[in-house]
Amino acid sequence: MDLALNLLGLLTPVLIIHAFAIPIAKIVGSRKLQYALALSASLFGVLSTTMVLDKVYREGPIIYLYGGWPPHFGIVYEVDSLNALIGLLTAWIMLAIVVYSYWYRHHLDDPTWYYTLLIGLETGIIGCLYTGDAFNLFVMIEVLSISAYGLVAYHRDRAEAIEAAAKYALIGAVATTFYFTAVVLLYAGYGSVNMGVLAYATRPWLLFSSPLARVPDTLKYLSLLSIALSLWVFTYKSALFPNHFWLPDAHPEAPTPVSAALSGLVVNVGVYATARFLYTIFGENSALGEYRSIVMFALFLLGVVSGFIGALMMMKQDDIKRLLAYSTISHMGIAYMGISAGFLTGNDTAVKYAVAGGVIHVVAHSIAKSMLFMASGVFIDAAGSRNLDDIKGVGRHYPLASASMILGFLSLAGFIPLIGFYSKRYIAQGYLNAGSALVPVLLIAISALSLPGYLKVVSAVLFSTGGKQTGLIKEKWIEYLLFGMTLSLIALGVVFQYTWSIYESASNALVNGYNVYLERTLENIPPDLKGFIYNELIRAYAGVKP
Amino acid sequence: MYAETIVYLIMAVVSLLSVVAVYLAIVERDLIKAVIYSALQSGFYAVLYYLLMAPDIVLVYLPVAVGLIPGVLIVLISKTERWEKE
Amino acid sequence: MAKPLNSMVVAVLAFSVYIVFSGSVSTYDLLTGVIVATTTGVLFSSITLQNPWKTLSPRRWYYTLRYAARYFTIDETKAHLDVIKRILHPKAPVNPAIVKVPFGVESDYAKTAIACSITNTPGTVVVEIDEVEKVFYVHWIDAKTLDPVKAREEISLVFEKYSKKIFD
Amino acid sequence: MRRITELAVIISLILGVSVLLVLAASILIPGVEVRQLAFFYLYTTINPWFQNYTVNSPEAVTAIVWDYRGLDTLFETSVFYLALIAGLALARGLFSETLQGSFNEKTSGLSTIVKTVTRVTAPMIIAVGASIGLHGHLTPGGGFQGGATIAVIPLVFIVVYSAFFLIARGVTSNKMLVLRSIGLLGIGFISIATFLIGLAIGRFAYVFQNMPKPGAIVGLPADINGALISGTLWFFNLFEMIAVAAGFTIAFIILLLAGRGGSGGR
Amino acid sequence: MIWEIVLFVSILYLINIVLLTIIVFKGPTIGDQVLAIDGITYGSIVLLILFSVYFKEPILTVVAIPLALWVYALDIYVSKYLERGDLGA
Amino acid sequence: MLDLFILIIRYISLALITLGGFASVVAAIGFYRFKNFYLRLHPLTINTIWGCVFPLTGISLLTIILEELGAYKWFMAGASFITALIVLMLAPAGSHAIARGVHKSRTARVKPCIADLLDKDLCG
Amino acid sequence: MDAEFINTYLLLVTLTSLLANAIISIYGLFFKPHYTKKVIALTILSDTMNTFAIYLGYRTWVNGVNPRPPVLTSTPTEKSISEFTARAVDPLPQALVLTAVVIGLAVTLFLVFLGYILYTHYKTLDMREIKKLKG
Repeated sequence: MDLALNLLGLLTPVLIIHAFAIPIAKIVGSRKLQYALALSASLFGVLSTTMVLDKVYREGPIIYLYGGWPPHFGIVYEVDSLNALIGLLTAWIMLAIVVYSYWYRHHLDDPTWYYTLLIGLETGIIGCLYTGDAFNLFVMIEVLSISAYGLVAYHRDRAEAIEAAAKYALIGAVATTFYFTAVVLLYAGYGSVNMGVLAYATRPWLLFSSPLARVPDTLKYLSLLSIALSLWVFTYKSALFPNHFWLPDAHPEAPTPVSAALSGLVVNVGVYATARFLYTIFGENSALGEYRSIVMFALFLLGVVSGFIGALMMMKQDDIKRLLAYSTISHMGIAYMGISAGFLTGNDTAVKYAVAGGVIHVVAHSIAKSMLFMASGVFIDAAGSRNLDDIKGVGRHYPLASASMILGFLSLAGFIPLIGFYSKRYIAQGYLNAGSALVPVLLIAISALSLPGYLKVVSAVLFSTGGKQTGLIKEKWIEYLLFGMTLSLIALGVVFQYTWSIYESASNALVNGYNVYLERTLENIPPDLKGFIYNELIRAYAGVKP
Repeated sequence: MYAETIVYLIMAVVSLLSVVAVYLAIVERDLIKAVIYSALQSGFYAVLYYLLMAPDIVLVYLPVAVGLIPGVLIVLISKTERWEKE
Repeated sequence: MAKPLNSMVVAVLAFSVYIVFSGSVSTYDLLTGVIVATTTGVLFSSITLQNPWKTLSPRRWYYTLRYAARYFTIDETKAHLDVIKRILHPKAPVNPAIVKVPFGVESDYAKTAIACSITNTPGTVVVEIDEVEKVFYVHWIDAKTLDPVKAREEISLVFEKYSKKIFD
Repeated sequence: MRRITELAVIISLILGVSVLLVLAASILIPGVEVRQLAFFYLYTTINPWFQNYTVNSPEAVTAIVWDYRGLDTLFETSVFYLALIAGLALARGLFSETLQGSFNEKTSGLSTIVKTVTRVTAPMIIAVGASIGLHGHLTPGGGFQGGATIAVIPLVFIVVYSAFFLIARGVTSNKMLVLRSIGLLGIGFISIATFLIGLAIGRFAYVFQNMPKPGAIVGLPADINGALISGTLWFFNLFEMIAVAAGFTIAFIILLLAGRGGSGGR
Repeated sequence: MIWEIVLFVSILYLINIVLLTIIVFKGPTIGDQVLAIDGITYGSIVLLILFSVYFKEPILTVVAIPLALWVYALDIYVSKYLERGDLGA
Repeated sequence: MLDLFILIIRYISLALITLGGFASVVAAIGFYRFKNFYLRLHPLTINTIWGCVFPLTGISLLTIILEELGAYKWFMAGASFITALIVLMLAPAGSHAIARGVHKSRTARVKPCIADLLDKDLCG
Repeated sequence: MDAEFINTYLLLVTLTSLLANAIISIYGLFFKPHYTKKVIALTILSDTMNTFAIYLGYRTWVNGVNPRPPVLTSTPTEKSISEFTARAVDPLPQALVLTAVVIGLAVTLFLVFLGYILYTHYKTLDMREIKKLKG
């Protein structure tokens, strides 16, 4: 019996069973029980993801067959070092958010629904990350989305919250519908919805052992159509320009812990899924052909644009949460700049460094941004308002929270020795390696442009007076949580040289890892069932109508 | 041979009729009527699913698209407003 | 006593529908059918029926069958042919009015049976029922008369006779 | 008139475009054969000569929904559940299920005729729905379909009588929520049941496992005394039926009672 | 002979459906539209069952009952909306 | 004897089905001949009884004698019969409900009209 | 005009109608101002996509024999199974669509709740008038 493997399989079902049980706890009438259920769910998540990460580093990608069905015939969870890393990050931050939600309980009039949706959100994120099945990804995106919509609209008395949720939900539902179409098109073209088998199917030269195996035109356009449709929902979820319009409305209007989860974790799903689709499934020399570089380059440009837009819009915000939300847009742009380096074909080192930078940026941004939202929640509570003018000087009563906030901003801006520095450094290094000096300049420009925004917050919170300062909340223990997260930022930066291998292997899993991924998939298919796959692919590439 | 042509013909006719229903549902400004048109479209899709040999989907789709969604939409309209402004 | 009997009657109804719908009498069907029927019977004992004793009378069942035989052959055919004639007639002659049709039955079931019989014959549709005055308002495609008593003779006397015997 | 012209343009466009497309019939036109994956599902859904990989259910769609791709369906159900929870969260404090003023069964709702017809047909419809649900592993249908057919009864009762008619008979949103949670917990535990059995007897078993597989020999029986139940499929269908029927009822009760009393928020 | 009659009658039902759809399109009131939708549904119930006879697939018959049920529900929704403007009362 | 019985059932059921087909077309024509909501209720009844209930009963009879359908033919007969029964009960309730709703909300006028004893204003 | 051509043509009419439905509903989603209308358009769009998926799983008739639903109605023998696999349509899109229909229902249900709350705040559901947020 392999504990980590079983935990991987049990993870999402057990989480959702917790979510099912929470309303029963309401009817039994115990608030403590609800909280205990939420906490136990998130602790289970932490335990499982940690064990899974450990196993992945020792043994390479692991695969869990739901129901014992081999990949392609059933649903599998396939975890390599990339999604293990982001999954671990998600579980830990979610634990912090659940703890923080306990502190936030004065604002939650009926916590049953809140905790149910929060656990649903965690299930959705982890499911999106771990799944090895394109259609299961659709289902998990919907689990994530519906929880997110519900949580954004949670403060029902605020008209803005409802409006933001309505806009978010309407367009989000359209986007996921298109993703469904994309999966159906993939199935029509390749006869499979399993990511590993798709990764195999889109590379005809693996199958026919000839690099020049011709891809039928219909299949190529079909792949392009399906990647275009699916990228819409991924960029929508991670708020890449021009799909960013909902984020500055939705994230600030959510309850603060949820803002932290949305800004810190949900956006990662889009980045991860984009990477999975553009590297593992449609990698270099795949059926997407020359269009892959074009798509990647377009993503790069959009990343640059949203980096600038976020940074610029940040400067003129008065609302602290809104400012942080724009910062999220900017940083997602940077992450996309790293991830989309795949258009530098033929220069693997450059791509590897840039993608590693993107991955590190996801990690750094998640921790820092969720911590910043939580800290802003502390200040907002003390001042009773989200406006920066009202928050003036509040930070002096919360030294640890203020220190955390400053360090978080420094990490976001990319100061050494915090982890945020290394992410930008590796993105820059990757592009420098490919001979492009422009990208480092752009990165520095984005960071520089975002500095005024950060300074605005820091000066308002710490270095000015005259805020409202109404109800100072006595429960200061929450500051330790914030400071703990900050320490992790510092620690990750300080020990960076020793942890580089983690990020490197995550980056490798994307750039060169498709063969490991699909080999692990194929070796789990019993020999007597392999014929089903080969026959299908031979037919697909012969252009014969099934 | 002619039997399959008749079946395909019914499929084609039903889907063309669904285009009419969809068009009317979108342009109609009386929202109650729009809901009724969308229910009609759902009925046509159900027939289409049936002819495409998907009885399971018909059984799922009919309650959802003819029963529940028009119901909740009519509740929504009765609680909000009936006319879409120009 | 009434309530368990109610449940029994409803359960028998549900069970027979279940078996007929499943179209087989295997052990599995019988077993699940009994469970479903029992649950349904308990749930609907006080909703579906008020007086279960009526269902046990063979006389009522005999009249039901006789009524059904008559209704589907004679009444329906007459009414259908009449309306079809009007539809296919070049001028489409109609003479419509909403007339009052009084009725003399008491129970809900009897009223409903009459109303459904009226509605199910083309040419007459019950638009409204006034339970205080005991009148149906019927939209009649060929209003031969506006007088309630005569209208009753024309439209519903047969139905009323039978439904009184069956349900009252 | 404008509408008619627009419609005519659209329909003629479709007819014309189809003529063009017929010359370039591509991947998107159904062919004579199915894909290999579909062939696998059809071949193994019930196959006594392929015991390593079979579901023992003649209904391929239900087999895919609850066994081959059971995880999808668990989370699909959770999406529905979470949407209801989000709806309850939005409507919290906005609705109350206590009667305000007098509620008269005679004057509320539609006419007696409709009421009586609904009363009579209700048990029949429930029997039909239960038959659809409980034969889900044999004939088209299944938990969701059966539950949705059963759910028409509370919905029609709400509309024909009144929402308070149900509440007066004890069908409140809280009770339905409990029922729904019970159904969902049933689904959740059935999904890990084989795993737990394996844990108890010290054998490896997968989550969502139904029939024994090579390397994981734990499984539920395919039939009891000759009556095919297809292992977990029957239980999934049963619990899903309960959960869906309760879920639809909750949705309608909250939506109809929203804005009708309650503390008004916060 | 049975199969020819079944196919021929199904064409008649298709004509019924097409004609009634045009009635739904023409209206003019909601009532007319709902009536026509009722007619379409009853027509398609028979059409579907006829086809399940023609295809020799008895299990396809099961779809007819939900069709009848839910169109009744639609009738009731609309009539209650017209009568009271509020479905819950 | 049995053969004769089967033959009779066969012709009865086919007659019912054919009757249904023609009745449904006539009903659809009726919708065109009658322009008023209340008049249209009557073709709908034709569509329901002769156009739906009768052919369903016919199909139910037909499937009993049809050996090609295999083991599930009883299922089909039962399902069609139950469908006919449910349509027979629900359809009049539905058309009554919609007629009453339209009349109460005064959406449509009774036209042509000799008299409207329920609401004089709606006449004509 | 041979029968093959007519059959393909009729199948393509179906496909193109679905395409048209998708286009019309996307138009309604983005250009119609009313919230309820947007929700209606969304349901139509997702239904259309579902139908498209089912359509892809269909298989055409062979020698005048119709395809059958993916449900085995006879006792499983080797002969009946091979006949079944030769005639039954693709069950996978149906299973996927079953999932997608329920998900679409869930989203619509939530959107309706949201619309009601939105109306209590703004007293209108015209999205042109609902713009407190800058976006």
